[in-house]
Amino acid sequence: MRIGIVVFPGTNCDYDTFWALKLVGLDPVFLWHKDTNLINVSAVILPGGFSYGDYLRAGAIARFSPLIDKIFDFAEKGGLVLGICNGFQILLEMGLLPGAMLPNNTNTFICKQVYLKVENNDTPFLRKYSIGEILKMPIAHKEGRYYVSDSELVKLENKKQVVLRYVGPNGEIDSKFNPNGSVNNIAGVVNEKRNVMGLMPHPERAVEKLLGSDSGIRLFLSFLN
Amino acid sequence: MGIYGLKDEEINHVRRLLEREPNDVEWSVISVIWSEHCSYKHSRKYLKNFLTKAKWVEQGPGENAGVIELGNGYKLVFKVESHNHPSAVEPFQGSATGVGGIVRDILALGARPIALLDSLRFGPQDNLKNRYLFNGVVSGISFYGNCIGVPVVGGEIIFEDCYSSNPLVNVMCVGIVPPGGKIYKGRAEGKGNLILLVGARTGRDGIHGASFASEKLEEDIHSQRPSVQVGDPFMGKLLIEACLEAGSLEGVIGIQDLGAAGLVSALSESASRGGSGVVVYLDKVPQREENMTSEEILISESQERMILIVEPEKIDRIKNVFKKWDLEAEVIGEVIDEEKFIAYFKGEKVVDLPIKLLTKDSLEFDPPFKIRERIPMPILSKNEEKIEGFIKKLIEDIKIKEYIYQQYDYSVQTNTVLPPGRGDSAVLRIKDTKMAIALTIDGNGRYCFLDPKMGAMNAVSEACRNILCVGGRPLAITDGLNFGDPDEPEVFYQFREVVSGINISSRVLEIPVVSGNVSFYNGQGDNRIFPTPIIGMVGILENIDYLITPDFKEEENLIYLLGDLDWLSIEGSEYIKYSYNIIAGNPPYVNLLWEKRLKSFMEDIRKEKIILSAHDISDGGLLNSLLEMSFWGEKGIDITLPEVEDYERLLFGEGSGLIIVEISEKNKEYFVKKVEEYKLKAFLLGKVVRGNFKIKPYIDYPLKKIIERGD
Amino acid sequence: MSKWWVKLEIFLKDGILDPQGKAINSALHSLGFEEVEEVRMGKILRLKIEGETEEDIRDKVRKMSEIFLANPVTENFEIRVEKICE
Amino acid sequence: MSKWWVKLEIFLKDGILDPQGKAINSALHSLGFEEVEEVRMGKILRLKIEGETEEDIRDKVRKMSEIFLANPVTENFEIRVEKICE
Ligand SMILES: Nc1ncnc2c1ncn2[C@@H]1O[C@H](COP(=O)(O)OP(=O)(O)O)[C@@H](O)[C@H]1O
Ligand SMILES: [Mg+2]
Repeated sequence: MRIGIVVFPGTNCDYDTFWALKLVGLDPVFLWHKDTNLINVSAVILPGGFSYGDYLRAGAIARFSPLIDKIFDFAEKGGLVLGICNGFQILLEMGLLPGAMLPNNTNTFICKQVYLKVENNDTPFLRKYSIGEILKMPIAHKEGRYYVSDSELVKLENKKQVVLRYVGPNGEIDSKFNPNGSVNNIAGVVNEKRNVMGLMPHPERAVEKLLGSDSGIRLFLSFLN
Repeated sequence: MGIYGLKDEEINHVRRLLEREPNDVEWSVISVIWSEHCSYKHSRKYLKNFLTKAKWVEQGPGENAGVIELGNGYKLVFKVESHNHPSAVEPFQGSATGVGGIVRDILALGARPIALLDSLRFGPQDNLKNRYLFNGVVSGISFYGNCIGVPVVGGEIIFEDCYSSNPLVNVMCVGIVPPGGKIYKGRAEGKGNLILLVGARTGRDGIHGASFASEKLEEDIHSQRPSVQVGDPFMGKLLIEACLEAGSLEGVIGIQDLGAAGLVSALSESASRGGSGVVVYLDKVPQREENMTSEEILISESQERMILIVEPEKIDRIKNVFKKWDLEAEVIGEVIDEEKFIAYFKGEKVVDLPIKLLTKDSLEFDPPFKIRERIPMPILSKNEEKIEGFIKKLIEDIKIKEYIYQQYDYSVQTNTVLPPGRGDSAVLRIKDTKMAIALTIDGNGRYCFLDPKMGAMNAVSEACRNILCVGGRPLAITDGLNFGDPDEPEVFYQFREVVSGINISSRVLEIPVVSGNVSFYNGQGDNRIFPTPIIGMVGILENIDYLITPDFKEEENLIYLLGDLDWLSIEGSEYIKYSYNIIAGNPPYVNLLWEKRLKSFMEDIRKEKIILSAHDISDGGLLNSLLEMSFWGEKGIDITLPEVEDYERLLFGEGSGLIIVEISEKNKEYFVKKVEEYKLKAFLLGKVVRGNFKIKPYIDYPLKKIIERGD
Repeated sequence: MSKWWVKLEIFLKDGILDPQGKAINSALHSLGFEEVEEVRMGKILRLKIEGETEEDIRDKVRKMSEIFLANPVTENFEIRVEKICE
Repeated sequence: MSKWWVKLEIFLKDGILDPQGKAINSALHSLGFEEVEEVRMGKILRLKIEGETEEDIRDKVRKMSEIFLANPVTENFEIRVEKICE
């Protein structure tokens, strides 16, 4: 299973993602944003970081990179595309996922461990988790306040596209466990076809107990058929 | 003050050396490079005394950063740098460019930056200006560090009146070179090798920034606008990747960052190190603004620029790397044999100066000093009410630190085993090995104000204990020395004493100083800052299994104090400052021989893994350390202290050489034997328990209130 | 061809929480500027741009904004063509 | 007392590097908007504020800007009093 990790200027979680994929036994390769083909990878990951410095808006400039068109086609054909943090922001800017990101309602960058609840596992990325499971992963972002309009939100929830929500240690859904003001505590969503997923927390930073959590391992293992 | 801030004797010295009158551009060049900031003219003589060598030191002071060997072929590169003056004028950009600057020092050695630590000092936060400075600085560090993907893993924060107009922002960066990786020096050598300037375009940023850092801050800061530089972390990140990639190829001879005094300093220093000269064509320097003069191009401090010395045959390949990363790279000149700095502009030779004049020939100053009177400790009136208030303050402090480090991405690069706020030092594992490193940064201006030498000894020994407490073996120091105006005799006394305190501690403990920074002119007269040496220290855990964390682990385990309760003293403590508003007396006495034995003991016993948790005693005393261990472990304690009159001393007094450790009952005998073997002493304080936080007969505090941080 | 200065104001849509504006508002109050009732914070771009007519410029900047400079999900924008030079 | 809308534009002073503006400029170029020559990015605040006269409002906002909203060392600001309501 060869997994492509896309590197934009300013990406800074590329090596971390590479390391995590290796650790769980996958075969990662880097894809350069100026490349024009996906060299037959089976899945694409847009990793975290600050592509183009997050200048103007997170993900706004990266979206125009040459490789993005290929990723768009790849996703349209059902290919698996995962966006983590900045990658999620790019997927939103690309329109592969609904909604937009706003600056955290704390007005600050936030780095800390959070708890997540698996709301739906009906997507290849989460099939190794059960619904209701509580995961622990770090977040590290300044623009992570997920936003969709009220009417979109209803649709999103009805179609069960909300897959991860910020919760308390025991699964409590409460605004006090919402680190950034995301609507409905949303931490991760999928597209209607469920082959594209974006999440703000960093699963690649949660694959070793030594670093605080290994909740993220199964997300990457889901790439294995 | 004469030409651009040079003293008359310096001006005459230049004329004598050169045997002619320098032209205007040359004067300008000389004055920036002879500024305190670049030439260390008040400090050089004293810094020479430091212990800078050890078996594991590959590069001591003199390069852009120090280098030590970690074992298994890995090398660690690190340095601390201050950005006090820029941060006072524009806190956000000042601190952001401070981060960028120190990161490029590490990068210049060919190392990948893997960690940052920030040591911060501000005035009290009940004042709007001080809050503005504090928030600006923290968000500037967050802005730059997060964007370049280098985790901020530790630091310290202290609020004190003396820093109101002069905040201190010292940032330490640590980089790593893996086995087989090349260490670069900032060297221009080999006639005909090309000087490649890469990164941002040159603008009028920070003209005379180096001189600015070497002056007192004027009242009217608006006039100092040209000294403000803006950081571009995105370009900073590209520079990191491109320089590392270029450095992995053949053909790069030397790498040098552009910092204070821009091209002048970068070029003359690398020529000096390489025993060569340079000729540069200033028209080739990519410029951001129109009509820049030769002087401006030479001394501009535009950020995000580096210089590579490259063999001519390899130049295209190296340039292509920068092109790949969308960075400009221009050959601006070449290395020559004659040890001169020559610059051409519009076909005219504008600078022709000996390298030696620019680098080694600046005058040294050894101004007079005057011993400062000690401040005797007054007699305190007992006040029961103060205790509860102080505990609340200690809990509040935990929250302030959290407010800071949560704004820093401390987990990127996935190595952070012990994150900020979780221990005496940060611990980072090294991928593909069993090893980990411990990093800490510490200073105590209050102690140094009371007794500069003893204060500095406290800073070094505390940093050492911080490394020991997480299971590390201390290896080396980088020091950031922050002082007032060196021409004030009392300040120069403080400086000499502090250097001597660092020196003696570092020698006795055998922890060499491999890099550092000096910042003078932080306030003057009554407004001057406390002498504030900051000690950055790195240590190694040869095996990550040696890791010790400070959270209490299990009920019924025993809590020992390594050291003696008698050493606790309330003089100079955080407690009397907070509760009585008094800064007086002597700082804790540092017994270096004890510290040395303690170091050997901890270095030995960590391998047996019987120390289950450890934390040293520093600000806030025994009570604070216990409180933190309870907070982190979510466990109560049952401790009994002697019943004495001066119990405030026991609870809140501070002392050096003291470490609290947790061991299990079954290892008790062994532990005690080992303690005796090392000629140390330990005092059994009590036990870890499920219930309250109890220090009999003085305190019985609900654990819940601690865990919930008084919310 | 002439040159134009364009200012592009980008604000969050009304109804979307603007925590920065709120924070500034309360800071102003604590500084004693009680008369401030509401603050919204936005981005502004100043572009120097070449083009024939004002309409032409407006169209171009509108296009840039729609596809790139503003996010249609969360932001509204307003274009002001400020002055001509040359 | 009447109510006013005030817009406060804050830009980095000319000559001070504006990395965001630069990045946006080159993104616009790669999108084909070659006619853009320069981009500077700033902040804009929209304040709803109570006061007697336009002069009064201007003075107040100028004061806020000087002591808090803008950094006089690096930034210039411009005040526009947009309209009166009520
Ligand atoms: N400015 C800061 N930036 C990052 N981490 C900080 C900062 N201030 C404090 N910390 C972290 O909080 C913890 C406790 O800090 P401190 O009280 O200064 O430690 P110590 O008492 O051991 O010197 C450490 O892990 C430290 O790294
Ligand atoms: Mg400590």
